[in-house]
Amino acid sequence: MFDYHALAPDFIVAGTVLAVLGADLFLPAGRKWLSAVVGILGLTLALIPIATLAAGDEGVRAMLDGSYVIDDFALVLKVFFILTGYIVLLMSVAYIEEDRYYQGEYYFLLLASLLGGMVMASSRDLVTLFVGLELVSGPAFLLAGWRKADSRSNEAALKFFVIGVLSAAILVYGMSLVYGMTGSLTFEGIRAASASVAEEPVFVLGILLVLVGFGFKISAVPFHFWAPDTYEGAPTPVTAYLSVGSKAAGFVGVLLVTYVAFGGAPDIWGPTLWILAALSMVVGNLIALRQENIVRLLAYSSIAHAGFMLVPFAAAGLVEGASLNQAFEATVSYVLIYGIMNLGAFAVVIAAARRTGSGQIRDWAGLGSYAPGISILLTLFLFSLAGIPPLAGWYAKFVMFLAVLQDANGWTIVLAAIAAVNAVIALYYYARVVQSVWMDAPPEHINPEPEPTGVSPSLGLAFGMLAVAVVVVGVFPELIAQFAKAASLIAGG
Amino acid sequence: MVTAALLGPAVLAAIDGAVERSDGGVLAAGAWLIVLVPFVAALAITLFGKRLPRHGAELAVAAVGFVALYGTALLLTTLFGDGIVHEGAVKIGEFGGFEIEWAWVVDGLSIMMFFVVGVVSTACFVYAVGYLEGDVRPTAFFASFTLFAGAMLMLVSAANLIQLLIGWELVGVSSYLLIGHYWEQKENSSAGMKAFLVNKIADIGLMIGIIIAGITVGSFTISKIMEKVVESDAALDDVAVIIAVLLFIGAMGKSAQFPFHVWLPDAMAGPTPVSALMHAATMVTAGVYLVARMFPLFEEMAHEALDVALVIGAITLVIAGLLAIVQDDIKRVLAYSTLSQLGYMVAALGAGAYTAGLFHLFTHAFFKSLLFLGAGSVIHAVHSNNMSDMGGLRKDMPRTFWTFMIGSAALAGLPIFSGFFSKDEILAAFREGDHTIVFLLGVATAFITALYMTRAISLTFFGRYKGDGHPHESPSIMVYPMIGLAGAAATAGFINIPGLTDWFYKLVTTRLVPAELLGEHATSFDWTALGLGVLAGVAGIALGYRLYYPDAATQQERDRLYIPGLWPVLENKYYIDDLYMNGIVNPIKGPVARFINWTNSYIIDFVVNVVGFATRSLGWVVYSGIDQRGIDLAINEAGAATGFAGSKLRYIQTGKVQQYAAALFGGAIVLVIGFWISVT
Amino acid sequence: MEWFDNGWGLSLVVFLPLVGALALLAVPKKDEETAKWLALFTAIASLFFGVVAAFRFDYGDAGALQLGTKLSWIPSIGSDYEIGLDGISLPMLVLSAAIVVLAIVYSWDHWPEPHNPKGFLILILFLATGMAGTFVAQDLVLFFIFFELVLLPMYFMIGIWGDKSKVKLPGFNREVETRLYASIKFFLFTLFGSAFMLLGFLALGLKADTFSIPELADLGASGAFTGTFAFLVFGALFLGFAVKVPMWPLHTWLPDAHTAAPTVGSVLLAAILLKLGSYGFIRIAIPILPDEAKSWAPAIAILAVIAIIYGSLACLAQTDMKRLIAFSSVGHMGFVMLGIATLTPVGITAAVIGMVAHGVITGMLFFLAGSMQHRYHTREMARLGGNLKLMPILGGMLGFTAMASLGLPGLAGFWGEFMALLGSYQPLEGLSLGVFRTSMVIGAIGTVLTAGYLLWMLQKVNLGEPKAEWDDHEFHDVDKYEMAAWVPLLIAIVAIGVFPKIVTGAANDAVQVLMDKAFF
Amino acid sequence: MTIAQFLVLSAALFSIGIYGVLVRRNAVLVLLSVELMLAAVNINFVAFGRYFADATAGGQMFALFIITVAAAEVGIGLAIVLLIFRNRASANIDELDVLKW
Repeated sequence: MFDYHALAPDFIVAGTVLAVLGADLFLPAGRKWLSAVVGILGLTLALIPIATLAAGDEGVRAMLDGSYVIDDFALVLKVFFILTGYIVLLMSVAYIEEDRYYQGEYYFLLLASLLGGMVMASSRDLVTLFVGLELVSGPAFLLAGWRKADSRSNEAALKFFVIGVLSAAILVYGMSLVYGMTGSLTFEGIRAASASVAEEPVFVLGILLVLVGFGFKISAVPFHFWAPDTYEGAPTPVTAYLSVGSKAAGFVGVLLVTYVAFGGAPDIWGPTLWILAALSMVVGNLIALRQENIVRLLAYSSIAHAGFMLVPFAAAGLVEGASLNQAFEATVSYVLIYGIMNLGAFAVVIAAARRTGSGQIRDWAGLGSYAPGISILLTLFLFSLAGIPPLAGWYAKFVMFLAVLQDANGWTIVLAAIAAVNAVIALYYYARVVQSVWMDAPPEHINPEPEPTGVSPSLGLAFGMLAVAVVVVGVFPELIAQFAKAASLIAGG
Repeated sequence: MVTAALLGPAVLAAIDGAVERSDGGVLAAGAWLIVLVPFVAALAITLFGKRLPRHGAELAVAAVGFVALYGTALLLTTLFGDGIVHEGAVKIGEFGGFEIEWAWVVDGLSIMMFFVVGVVSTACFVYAVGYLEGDVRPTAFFASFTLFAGAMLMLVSAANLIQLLIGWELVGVSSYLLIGHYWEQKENSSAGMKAFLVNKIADIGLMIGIIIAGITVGSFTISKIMEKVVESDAALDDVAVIIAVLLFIGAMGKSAQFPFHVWLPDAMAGPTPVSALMHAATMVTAGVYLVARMFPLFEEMAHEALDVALVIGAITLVIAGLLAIVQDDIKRVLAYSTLSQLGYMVAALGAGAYTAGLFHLFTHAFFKSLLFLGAGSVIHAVHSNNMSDMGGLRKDMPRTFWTFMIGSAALAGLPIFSGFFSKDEILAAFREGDHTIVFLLGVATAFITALYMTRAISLTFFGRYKGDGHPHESPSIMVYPMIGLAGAAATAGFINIPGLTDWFYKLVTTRLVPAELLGEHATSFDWTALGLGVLAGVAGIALGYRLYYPDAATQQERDRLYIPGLWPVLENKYYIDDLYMNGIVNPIKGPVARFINWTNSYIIDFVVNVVGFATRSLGWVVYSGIDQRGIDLAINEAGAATGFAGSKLRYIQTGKVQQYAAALFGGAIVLVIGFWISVT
Repeated sequence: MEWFDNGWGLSLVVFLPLVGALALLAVPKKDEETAKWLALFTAIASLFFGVVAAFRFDYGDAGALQLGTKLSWIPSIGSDYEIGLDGISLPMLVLSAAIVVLAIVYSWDHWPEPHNPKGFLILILFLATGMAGTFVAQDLVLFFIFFELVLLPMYFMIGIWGDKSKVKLPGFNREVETRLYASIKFFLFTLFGSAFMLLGFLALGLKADTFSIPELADLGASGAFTGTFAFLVFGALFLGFAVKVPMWPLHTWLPDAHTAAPTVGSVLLAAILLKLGSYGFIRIAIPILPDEAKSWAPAIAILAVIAIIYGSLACLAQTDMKRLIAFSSVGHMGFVMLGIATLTPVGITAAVIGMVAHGVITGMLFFLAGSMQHRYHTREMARLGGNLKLMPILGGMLGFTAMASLGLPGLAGFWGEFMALLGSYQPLEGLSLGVFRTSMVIGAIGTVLTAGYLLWMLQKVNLGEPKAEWDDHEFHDVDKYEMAAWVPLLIAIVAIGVFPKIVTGAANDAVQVLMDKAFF
Repeated sequence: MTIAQFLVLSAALFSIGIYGVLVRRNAVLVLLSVELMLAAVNINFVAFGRYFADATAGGQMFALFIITVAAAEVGIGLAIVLLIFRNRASANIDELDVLKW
């Protein structure tokens, strides 16, 4: 009944979680960072079965009556979560070590949250999806409050937590209504039954509540309020994880429920997501224009990006007979690329904030003159987020627009135009950071000589890899496109 | 490297080689040298002139000397051998179906111009060597001067209208350089600009005329256009009048016809050799040349345009003549005289007298350049342009005086001098064409011409010297060119004595087009015209003699012929310059330009900036107004409105987490409601 | 040379500078000599291959794409690495490679503040790749990438090395630093246009199921794109290209960008970057959407003549020399757009030669303006004067270039202007004669205004007596680096003027083929 | 008993939970309100599971999962609340405004 080969990646990560917890017991206080090494080794190990699974030609491996599935989509997303975890671990090592808190638990929580994402990628019923989602969220609440003595961090955690559980309740309430109308918990079952109940108000309400629940996870406007506060208060590596891993998990959920479970009812989620997409882009970008703190700026930018990522959904939902594959592919591409560049941005922000001792953009003035390496990378990631070719971000926007225009009608063209204008607005605030870094004079008190500590090797490795990825993907986007294409096959069902 | 890069494609794109349209012997085939040599010389002077002992003057003189010799050879061959009619071309580019060529035409008309330009230029150049002795920048001068001659030669050798336009504008730009030669003073550079811009305005006409002609005929080659004229091509016939009028507008600019005449007097700001050349052989004759070159088109298809030319020429000849009477600056007297004489030429062409107009161009070139050189010689001696600073120079500068006298006689049309023959032919042509009014104006202007020349001579050479210092005769290098030109001015008329020589007629009608299309040619004197013309001249001299000789009190000179009402108008140049400056130039340069710039800054750019700032401000509004605060308001309002749980709701206003939760939930509700509305 | 003709040659032209830029990253910042030589070497190598391409080019078949290749690039969206050269892109490619070399040569001893030659050269080389790539790209996506690639380097060039003075925004009560304002304005404006351009590209690609420009042009010629779709797509492309040209009234970024940019930045901006827009019209908008082009043509013509008159009049009101030259670009590009709007071979060939000529001439003018600013430390024309006396060679070059700029026949600028006017007398059949002939007349009046402001500028700057404030200054005339950078441009100005076939020899046939396909 | 009565009950519970989340100052009470909402969900699931006579007992199973998850969430929530209480000597969530800009 169980396909252990197929489950191997998840098992290995689960084992790693335990190993990290165990290792923490035996490691002396000064060498707690070794648990990160354990985590990294475990994650690397998990890639092996994924590779063999991908290389094998057995196609879809379904378990538990199709509730748990290993297909290309699951594999792609698992790899994505693992790599995200990998990068976040690298980013965390020096950062967490400095704080002298419980390192072992930190890695444990992080890996557990990752495992949730991996489970979600394989889930094909509501229960598994919900459990996966909670596994992602629960540890994340604690991670957000990691710096226990810092009241900002506490506050971040509490806000995140309260909104998180509230939204989870709404989500699961919606799920209960969906179950009640369709009598099925599996996506296939819901899809099959949805045709007959598509007009039922309760079913519609259920779908909407599910979307609201996920809207929180992906921090779409108007469910975004927690994000800036939490992002700002949480330790930066955690913020990076939240803005990428946690958001990606949310998108996995949205992808699965909209395209697979509610694939038969696009006229319900289409308009809803249109509104969410438009609002997220406009509000996220406009507010980001006014931010003075780099993390807050990235928080609002990530809200806006959530809007961009929702655009293909909305388009696919609004046009009769539109190809869901295309939209699915576009969103997956966007999520993957967004992950690369946003992680990169946060990694560099950690380095730059250390160098300048501040997260305020104006304190970064003249960074380019005394820390050119960090500045170049920062520029690279920010302009990639802005979608300037030939950095990876352009392809994300490109496929997003492509999906919108694929089967266009008036609504989708308006959405495309909103997205286009927002792409321009977004440039402004990214460019403002770049301007401060390169074009403004450094403040008096900055010590232009490099500090002895400098950038930690692990952090350097993290953003180095991401920088290469941003450029390579930008020039050869086919790398990402292939994954996205493979992943999109499930939408056609 | 770069040059190679830019040339490479072209070289490979293949030079098609020279095309010869008709044969004219070795001499004609090499005629492109006439154009090329001055340009090469100008370039060489620019680059190396400073290192040469005479600052490049030697190259300049050599170049125009070569042109003069070549022109003379061509002239003699044509007059005494077979008529040369030759066209050669090199293709230099293509635009759509239009092929662009460097092409040179060697026929009677262009040979006549080669000769005139060559000979007069040589005289002026040699003279300039002396005149410019000790100048601030002789190299720049000789480079521009050579370019000037080269441009004119390019213009007259042009076998197609594009090349003609190129030569035309190059003449304009080199005149700009020469007029503004002493650019340290703003008046001089302004005068250069004025010349250039007035010409440029007229060139709009020329340009559009060329465009229409080119598109209608499908080629810019003049001989092809002429073929269509000969064939009476219907398409060309439809637009011929427009083309002709537009071309004539261009001609009016270069030949300084009313109302484009304003630049010419100001052009006196340049060194005198420039004025001499500009007013005699080059530049101002270009317009006349253009009309002559395109004459069959005017004559056969656009007679209306000829009428326009006649009227314009007649107006110019009178108004300019009158202006010459009141000038104190000797060069300005001559400048207005040039205008007036150009009026004769244009009016002659307008009356259909092709040969007469060109003949006057020919003779005028010699005597007017002579007069200018003479004036220059005087100016050189007294260091002033004003006749009120001169007087009595007859004794100090005898050779200048005598040559000046010969030139004046030719200009006044005294018998046997060259102007006599050419002016008579024009007057005869007016009578021939029954243009009585124009004829009378022509006679009247002959009178005026004689009057102002007498005045100029009296004030300059007779009476008492009123300037400073002791004037001396100019050096030989300046005087010999004057003597040479005096010889030409005295005798040039003989080559076209009606019924006797007619060489000139033969020359200028040696063209690809049939001679019938080139106007009538009188074979005998029109004694009435001749008599009236001479009489008017003599009367003018007599009156001038009476009024101005011998000079006594210059300060009252103005009053001797004072005509109330007319004089202020003349002294203000009919207020035309004021009209142009205050009516057109200043408004455009001032308010209009500032307005446009204002709209750019305060309207277009303002909109752009407002959009930018508004977007940013919107960010602020959304952020602090709605995102961070609006929820408070919403809950307040909701609480107040419903009264529901007022006390409970009030204290959560500051609890941010709950606001967020409220927003989350509120958003969900809005979604649900909105969706409900849209579904039902 | 088989390898060269199979796309390798063109790829080398495009990517060598990029390789050079990456190599420069490894050069220590202090080692300026190495950086300079490395940059110069790669730029010259790129130009060398460009010239080789010009020699390998078959001029008998200039309308066909040559020396190109088509490799799979992003198969998921159906986009290929498709490059190729025809008679229209050839002159532009060589021009851009050449200007880059000259820009580096000029920079040799003229580094704007803050110094940092390494960074500056890297940006120049990035620009080189973007510019050259745009001219060889034959795939919409590839074109887009290159088109956008030039934004970043130019943004940094203006923002970092630009004018540090403050300027008060008209109508606003705030002061901003010129370079910051200009750089972001340039960036946002262009991105705004290209965002919509991208939408247009995508719509085309989706409709036709290919991004290949030649294939799209074939489809377009056969009437595949019609109706509202075509209208919207042309509108989107128009926005993208018109901002870049720039066409009135989308031009306001240009004077600011030019004024603020360092000399080399202005030169590259004027010489090449502006051409990307007009090239886009010729290469993409017109051949792919010929019917829409026809219906938009009168509007484009009207905007073009407005630009001509407006730009010229605005020039007359300028007090800043660089800003004057910048506004002159608006007018000159108006002639280019007028030529394009005629949709005739004459007009479009005129546009191509106009682009090359404007590149060479205005590039030269900005070099000169930059060098003058370097010496006088001001651009205020009221403070200049008598430049010809202080620096005869530089002043003479300025005079010469200004003459070329005003469209003096016999120099490069003439052909574009005159032939554009010629084309608009007889535009493509079916276009309103009234509109185009009026445009012709207004355009012709524009030539007078052009002459007016350039002569006026010369009078203020070059002529007259030098102002008293410069009495104690020692001015050195053109130095050897300037000479090396400028003389080729001056020669080019004369060469193109005397022998326009340098450009039209290749361009005319290509335009003819393009037009025949699109309209007949 | 019809299914509708269960649904009404659960809806009422859910609404009470929301009200509690929105107006309670004390974080512990907020937590409890969330628990109330989850309980409402559980009622739904169990009722629907029974109604469908789901062979796999999906509804009941989901309810069990939710109970477990809720327990974990409360644990996490209390941990956070404790933390804050330690730092600020207050468990009132409306006093958290450090991050307000």
